[in-house]
Amino acid sequence: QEEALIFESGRYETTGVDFDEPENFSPRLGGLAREGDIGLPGLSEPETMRHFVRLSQKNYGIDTGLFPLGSCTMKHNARLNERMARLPGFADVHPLQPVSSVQGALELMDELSRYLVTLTGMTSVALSPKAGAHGELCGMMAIKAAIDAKGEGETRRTVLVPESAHGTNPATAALIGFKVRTVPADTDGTVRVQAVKDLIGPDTAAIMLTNPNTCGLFEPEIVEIARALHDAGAYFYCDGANFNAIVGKARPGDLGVDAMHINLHKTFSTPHGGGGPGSGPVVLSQRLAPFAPVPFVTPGAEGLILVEHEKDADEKPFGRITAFHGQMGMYVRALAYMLSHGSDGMKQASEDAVLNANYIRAGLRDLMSQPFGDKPCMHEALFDDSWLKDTGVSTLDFAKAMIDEGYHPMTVYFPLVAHGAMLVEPTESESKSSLDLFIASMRDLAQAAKRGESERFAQAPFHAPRRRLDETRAARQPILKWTPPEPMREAAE
Amino acid sequence: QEEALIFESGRYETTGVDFDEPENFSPRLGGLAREGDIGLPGLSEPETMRHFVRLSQKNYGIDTGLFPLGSCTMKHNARLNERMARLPGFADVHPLQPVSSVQGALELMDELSRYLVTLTGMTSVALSPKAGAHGELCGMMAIKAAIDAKGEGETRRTVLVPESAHGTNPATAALIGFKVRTVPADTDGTVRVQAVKDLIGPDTAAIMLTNPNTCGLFEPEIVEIARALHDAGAYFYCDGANFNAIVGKARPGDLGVDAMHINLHKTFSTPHGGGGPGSGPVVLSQRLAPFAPVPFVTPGAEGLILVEHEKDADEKPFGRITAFHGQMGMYVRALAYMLSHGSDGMKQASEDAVLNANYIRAGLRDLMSQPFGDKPCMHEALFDDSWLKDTGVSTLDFAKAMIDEGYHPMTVYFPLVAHGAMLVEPTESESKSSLDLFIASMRDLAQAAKRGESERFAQAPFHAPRRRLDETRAARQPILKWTPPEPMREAAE
Amino acid sequence: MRYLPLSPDDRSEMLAKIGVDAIDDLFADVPADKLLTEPLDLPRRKGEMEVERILGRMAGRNVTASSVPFFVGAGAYKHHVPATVDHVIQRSEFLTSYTPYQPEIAQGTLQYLFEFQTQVAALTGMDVANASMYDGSTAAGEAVLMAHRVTRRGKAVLSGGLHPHYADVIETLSHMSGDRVVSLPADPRADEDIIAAIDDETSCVVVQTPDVFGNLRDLTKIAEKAHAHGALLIAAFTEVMSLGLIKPPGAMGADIVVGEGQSIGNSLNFGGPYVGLFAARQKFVRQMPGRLCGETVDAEGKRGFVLTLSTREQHIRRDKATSNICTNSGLCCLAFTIHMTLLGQTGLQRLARVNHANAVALADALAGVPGVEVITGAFFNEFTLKLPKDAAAVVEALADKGVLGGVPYSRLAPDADCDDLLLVASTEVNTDDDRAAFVAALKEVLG
Amino acid sequence: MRYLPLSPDDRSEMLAKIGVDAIDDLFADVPADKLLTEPLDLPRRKGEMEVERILGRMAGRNVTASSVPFFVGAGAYKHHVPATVDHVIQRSEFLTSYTPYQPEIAQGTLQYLFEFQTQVAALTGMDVANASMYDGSTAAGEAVLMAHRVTRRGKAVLSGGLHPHYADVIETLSHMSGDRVVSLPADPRADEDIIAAIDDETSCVVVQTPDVFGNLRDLTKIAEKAHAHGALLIAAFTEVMSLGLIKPPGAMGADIVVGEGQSIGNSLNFGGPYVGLFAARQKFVRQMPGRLCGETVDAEGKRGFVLTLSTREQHIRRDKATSNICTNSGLCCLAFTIHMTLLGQTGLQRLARVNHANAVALADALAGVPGVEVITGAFFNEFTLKLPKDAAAVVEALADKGVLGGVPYSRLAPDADCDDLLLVASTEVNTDDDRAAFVAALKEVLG
Repeated sequence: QEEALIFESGRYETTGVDFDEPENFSPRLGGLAREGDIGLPGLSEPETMRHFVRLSQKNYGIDTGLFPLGSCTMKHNARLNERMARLPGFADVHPLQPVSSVQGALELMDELSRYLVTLTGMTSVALSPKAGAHGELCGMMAIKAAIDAKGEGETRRTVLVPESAHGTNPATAALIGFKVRTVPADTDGTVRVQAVKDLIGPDTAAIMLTNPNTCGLFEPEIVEIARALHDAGAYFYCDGANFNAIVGKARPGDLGVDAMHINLHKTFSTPHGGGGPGSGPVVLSQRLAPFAPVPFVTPGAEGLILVEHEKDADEKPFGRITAFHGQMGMYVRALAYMLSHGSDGMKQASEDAVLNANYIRAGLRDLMSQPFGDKPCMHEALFDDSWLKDTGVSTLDFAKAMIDEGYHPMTVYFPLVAHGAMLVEPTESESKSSLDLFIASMRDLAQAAKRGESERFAQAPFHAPRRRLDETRAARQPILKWTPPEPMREAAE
Repeated sequence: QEEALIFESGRYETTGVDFDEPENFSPRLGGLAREGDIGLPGLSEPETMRHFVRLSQKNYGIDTGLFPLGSCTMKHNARLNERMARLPGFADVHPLQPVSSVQGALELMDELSRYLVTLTGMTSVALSPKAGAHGELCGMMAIKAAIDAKGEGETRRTVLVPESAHGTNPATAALIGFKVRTVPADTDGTVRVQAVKDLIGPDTAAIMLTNPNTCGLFEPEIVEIARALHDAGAYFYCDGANFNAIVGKARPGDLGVDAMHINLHKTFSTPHGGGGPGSGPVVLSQRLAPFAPVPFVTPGAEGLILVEHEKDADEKPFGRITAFHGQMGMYVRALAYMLSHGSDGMKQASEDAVLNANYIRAGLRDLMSQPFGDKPCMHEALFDDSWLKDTGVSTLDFAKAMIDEGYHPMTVYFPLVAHGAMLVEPTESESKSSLDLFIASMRDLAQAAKRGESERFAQAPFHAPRRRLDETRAARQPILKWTPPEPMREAAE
Repeated sequence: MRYLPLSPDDRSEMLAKIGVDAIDDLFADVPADKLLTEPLDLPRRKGEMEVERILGRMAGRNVTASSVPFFVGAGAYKHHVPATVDHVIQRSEFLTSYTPYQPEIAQGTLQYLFEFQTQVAALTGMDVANASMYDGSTAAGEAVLMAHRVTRRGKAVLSGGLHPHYADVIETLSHMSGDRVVSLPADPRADEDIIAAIDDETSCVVVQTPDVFGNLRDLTKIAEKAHAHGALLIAAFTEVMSLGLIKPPGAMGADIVVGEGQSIGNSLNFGGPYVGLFAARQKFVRQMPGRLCGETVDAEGKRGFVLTLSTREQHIRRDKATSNICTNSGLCCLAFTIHMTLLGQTGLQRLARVNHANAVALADALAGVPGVEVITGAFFNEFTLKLPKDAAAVVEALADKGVLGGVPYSRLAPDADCDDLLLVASTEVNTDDDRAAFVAALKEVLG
Repeated sequence: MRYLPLSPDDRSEMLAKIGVDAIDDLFADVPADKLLTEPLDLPRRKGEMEVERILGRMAGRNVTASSVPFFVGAGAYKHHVPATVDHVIQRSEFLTSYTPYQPEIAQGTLQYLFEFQTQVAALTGMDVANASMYDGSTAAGEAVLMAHRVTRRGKAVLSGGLHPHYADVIETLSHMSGDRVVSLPADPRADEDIIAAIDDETSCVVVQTPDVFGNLRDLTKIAEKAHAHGALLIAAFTEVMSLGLIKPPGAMGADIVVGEGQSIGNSLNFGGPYVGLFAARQKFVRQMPGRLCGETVDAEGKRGFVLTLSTREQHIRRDKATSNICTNSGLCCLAFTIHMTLLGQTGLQRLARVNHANAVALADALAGVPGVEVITGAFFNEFTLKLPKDAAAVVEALADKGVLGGVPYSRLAPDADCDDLLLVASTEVNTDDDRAAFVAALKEVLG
């Protein structure tokens, strides 16, 4: 059965919420009352429930199967964390209540900050960024503010970005007026300090480097790269999307990082929720800490204080990047994760994530090709498509065929430095038996591809709520909302 | 992918719950410590979550589609009610706390009782029965106690039960020593007062009559039947499984009922939960009220009192039928349902339930056969299999084919008075468009059956987590738990 | 009304399709003078917000177990249930499904029932378990009826350590069905001679361990005597978590084991819903009450599960059924199964040790209160205090001081002449602070 | 550790299969002196019960909106969210899924995003809406950047009625990107001459309605002037529920509409996560930031949905993207869509009237407090009081009396010289008792 859109099944006069009509009052709308239909049909509660439950059945989630989406870190989302975020003391509190009435909320933010600073070896943290890319923006703004404060704003206008970087990196740099220069990757998938030095000049503001990088490799020359930047008066922005590989194993602060965002929804397992909400706190080195934006929590005479305006700060906040104080709901979940794991559990989680990725790599390396040779990876294993040469099967076909085996595909065609990339991140949440089953399924598929069973791939998926969707058509003539059918016009044509 | 049993995927040393081992204590187990493995493997939390989520995906529920199971009343389960039942003030309260610390809980029970008594027009209610059949037991025990109190315990030993009755009725009567005599149904599917009178004698203790009956019909001579019983010194037990058809439309107390259980999980929409828990309060007439079992709530000098022992009661409780006070969690949900609907909403719900059933009946009556003629039904529409004659398709086949259309089958082969019965109860929760779609699907199937497309039926379902299951095999050599495979023994054979 | 999808227009259209003029034409069989014309004397519909306020106010009048030092047990126990459990049991496909009579689209329910049965059998040390009863007390009642069927005798002997509610349920049922019950007197120190009460008319003897006073009982000799006389031993428990630490009834000769499963996966809920566990020896399987889930194969040979041996049940056998039970505790079984899966035996044993350690610490602390005697020797997480005052009055006085300090035995059995006995339970939720608060409050109350 | 399935034996086996001796062999690229050998200075793992206690204690230190008479708004509003919403968004298939990059197994997410976009377009009266931004303020910042792209100009004019946080976000972003911002002064009585500030260098003018002081603004003339000068009108709102009752920006000439969607479906959450709404005229669609979901067909011709126009986005266009946004507010969109589906326009309009009626009643009641002036003429559910004392001090004093009485404007903009202004909101959750308590407390504080 197909699931109709609510605009097809609902009716304007239906509502699934009961309120009594207010009586005896004079509206005070100053002639700006809305008239006519809004265009929003309603459904009764039973219809609403069934509609959305049935929609959900067309989705795949971590809870329904292994979700090896490289760089995205689809790890277990503990329901304890959901429960904690829903405590009325966190969920039913307004951001502009008197601070005396939200001391527990500020305490939580303070404690989360302590954890993040300790785990990263940095000086301070700006909590308010709403997601990873927002955290990048925040970090790069802090760098820009620091450069401006040194009077170098006119000269230091270039940001170095490796070619393997997430798209958000160059987009962020460009958003606030930096020019982007691309750093080539070495043949082993990492960035050489020499390649960086070749590009450093007096115009260099910063590098944006992901570590572990998007090929799933720890940058072996990261300390030297950081030193080269610092020696040139520039800053080291680290994209922390892959921090989950090294929590408890190494601290970005020890590596020379000046700013790094942390995707709470990756490393600390706040749910991805089909695309958000995320949360992207940025940890800052001593050099950048003074420029952290408002608001932030600080100790005061009678409890914790929330500094909401630049003039109230001792330091030099570069401004404000969002209303209110950030993603409180995600802070709670992330802190629940950290408290639950503890320092021992977080370290173990990193190790298990790396172990699981290498186990998959080891299980597939004889069939599938690794672009940078057979060597250990961090938390994700990267394959390219050279092993598919002459099979007629593309990376996309292979990914779609995985759906028929009951798996969500891995990340494909990213990073760009590997041809036809397939980036597999199992996370620490998978058991050995789950990995064994996955490896066996992948091997079966890979052998089928090599045997030339191309029809199993070209048309895949066969067993999904939808067959392959026509994305070109969607983009050529975008239909971005439902519009009522026009039978009269159609009949006339 | 098949979902392994936890005994196949789990391990004895794994646990998904973290507690620290207690230190420095001397066990005081008196030599009765358990030794060796218990035989209970554990799973980590991510594995547990995925296991049960994947199991759930093999189920069908009200939230996923129309569930027309006659006599079972699969109506919408509002999540408000779930939320209310989980309020710590209800869920986190012990039944044996001092009554001074649970006045709100007693108030809720008292308020629920008031609603039930008002809706049924009866005198009092015994809340504690844990489910419908338990309520039957409670009601029949009250009748037995009343008979004993009159000194007629030795003579009044027979209970009349119509042939269309639920199996629980005769089972209940027999459980406490009554002999069961079957009352034949009339050709129109109802019970004639004369048929009852023909069986009434000095040995008659009671009748157990369902109204509306299991054919979905309101017993037209119910008042006369009640009078006949009463005139003979016997009692009228009404099976209230179908009370949902007449809430707010008619009161059992006005019809002469002496005792009736109410399935809170049917009429008042506490979730069926895959087979429970239910709740079966019994409303009692003035004649039976004194015999209600302990415990019950009653007003006292300083708030509400819980009478837990016969000696503390003013009346003559027949005893106790369960530990503690019954299904509090279900009371909360049921009262939330009643408060939400109000007297107007409950009446409307009954009317809509009846309307929906008749709409289905009207939509199918030209294709499918009604055993008692084309006349209005109450909340469920009964068909028999005479229209399938010579098609090679059985009621069971038809039901299984419905699964392939995306529907849960209706109740089949019950009531026994209709040959190859199909009992369809849509409930008031279905929209007209949902019913239209259902009718269209049923018509399509019915026409296919008549066209002789028997293979579509004989092997159905095709599109379900399992094909038809071998029930005979299950019963012949019952395998009621998992046992470890014995590869050695098998190898030896 | 938010729950009712039909609009007034829908209703008119549908009545026309049916061929009647008005809704009451469909209620024509209701005697005209019995058809209600006025709304009943109850309030009209309310929105969610209003309902939340009304019920929230009632809920707020109760003292919750989590909000105070809490030591109440006697058949229901405050344990910590992982968040995963409540999440899963609320999934639509479990919550809003029916008894799995259509197994092809109910394998989710059926597989967990099969897992549940296996877990219960392992825990109790028995051959087979059913798919649950309403609760421990009704399971005990059904066990006695089953013993009558098996032995074709009608006399049950109940230990004086059996929870009085359980004994009441058995006695009520037996009284109604015309069977006999011999109840031994309350037995706080577990020194009753139950063996002497067993004779050739005895169908069964019902013994609880840990008993209602907390005493651990060795059932071995009772089983021997019972079997020698052709009677069955029914072992009962109210705290299933004890089975993580103490010898299971199956290893001590029990023929039927019944008990309350609430402690695993289920909240206190002011007494219900709970989940009754019921296990037995293989040879009695066809005399068992309740649903049984069994393994089989489908038409393609794949493993699957179905409800089975239903010829025992009321919907087939009617007045010859082994029980009248129909609905059981499905969703509570699921909660049990999930929690037990999370625990595994490693977690269960550890949690049981935490419970036991906390109870031992509490017993030692309370034994230091002047005038208080701990009269239970071997116990799991519950024991009995002998007080110098009326226990019910002490409990009320403790409650006034913000401590819920246990259950006076007299509340369960007012006629037992045990007014000075207090049943005290301690689980993993109790902290050192809780214990200290209890000791301090008790000293004050007794001082 | 409950979250980690690997056992020590597993780990050994797996290392062997990989071909290394120890886990740290896999961390060989980490400089040896940087590899941590000691655990970090943080506590070790804790069980669920302990975590609940720690976080429960923190939560208990906050005063919840539901527990007191509550009138705080200024950009976030306390509304009643039906239980259905929170149930559905916790379903595993929604909660634990990723951005729908594999549309064949993400139609659930994609269809609700399409429904969400349609709802937002209808509410705002615009042609198209995207699949959400982080919140209203960041949506406003993105709207200004978009206006710069569309007009190829760099000067934004901000109304003095714009929420100061929104203005701060725009100003910070503009400062960093080298664009110009002209901010008009705070404008409590909505009598600013914004039209005069528009010139030929203006890329956009940003006007909020209801504005931060609660005033309803007619945007028609501003739109005319902006368009005459080749500039865009960006209309902002912080209370989406107002759109049930007041004329939508799309009907008043807005080119881009941005706002906060929290009020529909989402809790207060101390400020986040919320859901930013972003709508625009059709002709600007390829300049929009954020994800867009579009309709298409699959290989069998069945209707389906995909993310589309992704060539605008950072993962394709990199430094030429329309925005750097990646993650948005997926699950908050779902909450919004469910709540809006339950409401429908009938429910939304009624709920909006309840809000307005409560606010009118409150305004009338507070106007009767000596020394208090209601300075907002036309408003929805929020208005401004002029007090005879410092508003921040009054709010603190009210809080001491158990009333959370609104937001002092000075908290949002300390330099605006508006220390006597108090922003007061009232929604459907407020009762007569709440109002009476507020009036009484305010009288005392001012008296």
